[in-house]
Amino acid sequence: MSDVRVEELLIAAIAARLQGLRHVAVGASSPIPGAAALLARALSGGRLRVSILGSRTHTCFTDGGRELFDCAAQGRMDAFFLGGAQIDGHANINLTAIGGYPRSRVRFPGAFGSSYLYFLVPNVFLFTLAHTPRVLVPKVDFITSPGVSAPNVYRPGGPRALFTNRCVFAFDRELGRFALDSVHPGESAASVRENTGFAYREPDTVPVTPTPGARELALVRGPVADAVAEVYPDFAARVFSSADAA
Amino acid sequence: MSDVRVEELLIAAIAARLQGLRHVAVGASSPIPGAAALLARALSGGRLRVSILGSRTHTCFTDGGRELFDCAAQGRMDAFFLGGAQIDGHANINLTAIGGYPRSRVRFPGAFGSSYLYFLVPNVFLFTLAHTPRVLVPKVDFITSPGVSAPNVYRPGGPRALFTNRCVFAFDRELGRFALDSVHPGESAASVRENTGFAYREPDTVPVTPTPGARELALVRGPVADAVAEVYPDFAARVFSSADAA
Amino acid sequence: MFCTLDELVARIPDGASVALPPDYSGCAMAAVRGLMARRARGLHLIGVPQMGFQGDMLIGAGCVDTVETAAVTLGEFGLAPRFSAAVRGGDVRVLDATCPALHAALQAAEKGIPFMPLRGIVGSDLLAARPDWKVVDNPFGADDPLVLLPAIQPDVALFHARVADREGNVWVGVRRELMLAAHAARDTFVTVERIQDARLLDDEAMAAGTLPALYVSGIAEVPEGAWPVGLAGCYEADRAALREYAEQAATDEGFVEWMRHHVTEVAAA
Amino acid sequence: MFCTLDELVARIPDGASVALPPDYSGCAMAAVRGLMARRARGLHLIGVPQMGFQGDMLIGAGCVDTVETAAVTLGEFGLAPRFSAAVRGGDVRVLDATCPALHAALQAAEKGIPFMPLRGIVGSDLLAARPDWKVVDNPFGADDPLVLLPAIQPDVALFHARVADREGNVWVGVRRELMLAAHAARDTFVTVERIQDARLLDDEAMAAGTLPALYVSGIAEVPEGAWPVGLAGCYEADRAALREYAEQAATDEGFVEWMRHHVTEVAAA
Repeated sequence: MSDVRVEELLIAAIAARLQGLRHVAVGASSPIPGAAALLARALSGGRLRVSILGSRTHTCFTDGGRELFDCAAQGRMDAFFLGGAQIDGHANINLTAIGGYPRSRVRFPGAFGSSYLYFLVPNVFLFTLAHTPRVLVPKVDFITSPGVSAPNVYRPGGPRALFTNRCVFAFDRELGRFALDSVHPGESAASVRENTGFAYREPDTVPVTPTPGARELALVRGPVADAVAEVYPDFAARVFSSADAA
Repeated sequence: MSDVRVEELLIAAIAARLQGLRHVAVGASSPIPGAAALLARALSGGRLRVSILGSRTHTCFTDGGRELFDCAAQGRMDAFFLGGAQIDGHANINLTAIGGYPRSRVRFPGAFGSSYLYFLVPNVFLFTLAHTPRVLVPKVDFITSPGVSAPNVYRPGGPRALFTNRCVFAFDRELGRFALDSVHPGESAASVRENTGFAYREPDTVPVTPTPGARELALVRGPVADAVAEVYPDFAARVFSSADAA
Repeated sequence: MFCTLDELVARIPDGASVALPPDYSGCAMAAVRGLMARRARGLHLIGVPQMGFQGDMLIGAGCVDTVETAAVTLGEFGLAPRFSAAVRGGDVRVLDATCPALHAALQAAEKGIPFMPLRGIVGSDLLAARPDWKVVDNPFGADDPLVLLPAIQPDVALFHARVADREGNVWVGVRRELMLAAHAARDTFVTVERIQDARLLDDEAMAAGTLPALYVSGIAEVPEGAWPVGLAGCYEADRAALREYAEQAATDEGFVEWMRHHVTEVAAA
Repeated sequence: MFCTLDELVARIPDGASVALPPDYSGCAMAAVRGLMARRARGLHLIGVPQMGFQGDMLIGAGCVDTVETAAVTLGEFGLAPRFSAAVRGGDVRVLDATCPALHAALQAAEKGIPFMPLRGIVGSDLLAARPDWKVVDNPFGADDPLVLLPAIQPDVALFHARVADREGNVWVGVRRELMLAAHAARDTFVTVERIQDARLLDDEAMAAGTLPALYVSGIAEVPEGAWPVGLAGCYEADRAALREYAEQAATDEGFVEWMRHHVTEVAAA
């Protein structure tokens, strides 16, 4: 594992969840999900369609800003990624503010499309590289986008999993809560418990997140890195140029 | 008048009603209103914007078939023209069917955009070259588009006038009925009455529709005819090429 | 994605709802003749927002159960004779609409919303004949009646365009009602004049008028696929052929003759 | 139609609602600095659907009363510091929305309808903070809650584009949120890199991405008018200038200094 960065581990872990899908969209400021989508595309032999917002090469939209959302509503988008300044145990996410609303102590940019896509896209993957009790909280200060809905609410979509720098949580939509799915090398059930503010189910034996295979790694460090560099130049420079030295 | 065709008379009479407007739209199969709009544009020194549907030169729309209608709803279209297989004294028009519905003895193409534009466009001019009691009827068989609406109905638009091959009727929106405005040379109040199936107000003295002036005629037979020929070639060939001989 | 004209036609099942554009937009006339030749049945045609020759032809050939449109017209060639005859005979169900209502209902499907409100229409007899349309009081107003149109999601959008690329992107230019129909429909089948190697989305001018392959289920290369109604910017309408149709289709026998000559014999050849 | 940058800025009155696009679309940054230099007041900014540097700058300069948006963000340069400070101080009213809600509400204005229904949102705290949004039971369903968004008709849409022609048509390419904003707004003011003689609508490829002059109230030729956020296909973002802004705007004093250097002194020069 010493020569595999956690970013590469996550890229491979997320890509594994994208296999078999037809169309994955990624926001402009999500380099790891973006790289994962491009890896999944390479692994699918090009069958997976990837839309990276803000990229000129990796987006096909021609009907303005609304098309992404209309496309999701039409059922033509299988997966999307969302982050959160806070994420709680019911998969509620807060992208709005902490410490009061509307006059807030800490203000974040805002909902973007989350309050819509979270409902419409069948497989929403939550993602954060700040796995701390301050981010993974018992209850978000502001529900920008709810993790679960009442049965009468039209909701073909919702959360599937939460990827962090420490572990992968799977989300059980029936129960409305997370279960620890795997811990990354170097982490443990205990270290995850210690750094997580919300309650979740924990199996008796917690698997370790699989290390990417040679084929995945070669793709990630080769063609995927090249493609990522176009969209996320800073990220590519930071992660891939120093991967050998890590 | 012997050298002025009724088409030219109508073109000038309609054009006079378009002065001072900003944007006039005309359907693809309305050569006389189309020519009138182009004449009004010439008379306005190019300030009047004319959209002729189906023309490549005289239309600016770039957002598909819906744009014309959205544009009208936005209040960016001041005038439009509608015909009718039947028109009644309340300015109801029938573009749908005669003799039963839905199984009809005579079926016409259908409403097109009339059931919408009649409500939204401030100045709708009705037009027919078949001024007979069979077309101008007491009551249309099918109200494709109503001439007047209840006060609570959102209706910034509606009929202003009806131009026929015999006369011009003005429409009084308050009273919900037509008044004879002028008769064309060769017609009379009596000949109009005889050929009209609906009731209308008739002034004591009925003016004659003004013959186009020299400037109007020169424009109609020159640059307007050229422009009309692009959009309505058959009409231009029939009317303008033989105008001198008429 | 890429297939022959016959394969494309075969993928439009009997009973499907099929969105079709007007004559001036982009009509897959060869594919329409393919549907007639295979004796398609029970189609529900949807005008985007009205239809011309292709609608009349399909109705005449007995392919159509329902026609939902703002008009069926042969334009300067007169009333649509097979449509008129079918209405007279009660052989086709007509869902009369008005142009912006069809655009709006397709936009509702495009946006995945159950309905779209629209101004106008109130007081038209169209409304009485459309129990699927509702009139409600505007929830943001008071005593303000407003029509709500249920979304129209066609099973199929079928049209003809100038060019597609090898990825399956299709250039429609300013004819964005074609893009709307494709966004709204479950499957979109397109015939094109030609398929080019250059990627449409790489050319920023062309990209602005390109329907992405994401929405396209099948493409067949069919040169002159819009004959006889023509394709703007490519070739004019064949006015003699259109006049011939209008004249022959005026009678039942004439239409049978026209179809034998232009559809059945061509398909058998 | 055609005017100088100063004239264009002068036509945007204090108190106007102004639709502004995101950094990646087409931002009339020079015009925004013009609004700041003239000390515009009481603006109601509308994100199409979110806004970047221009939103933060206008808020910092005290031009903004209300910001209605899906986000205010400096993207990779971090949180929008003047926006955050104004929220902290209660100096700006925020109408938080989500991207598709803004698109839909602008589409409602484009269509002249009072509202647009939209899926999603139900259960979000956004809803509690937006009494102007309604939740109704879908009239075409049963026990199916649905959000209705009132139309947003901006007084002004303001953006930057590559090219206009002498008639006032403006090419926006695939950036059709600019076209939507222009359709929805009462007045649209555009700065462009250049004005060309060739008529955009005469080129069928360019026509597909052209906003017709019908919707445009004023155009000023302003080369590099999108500096420093850049204009896709023309010039990149000036990352050093953006970083300088993000750093300086982190404090009240720093922002004042930035504004003195980049706005006030430039306007006085």
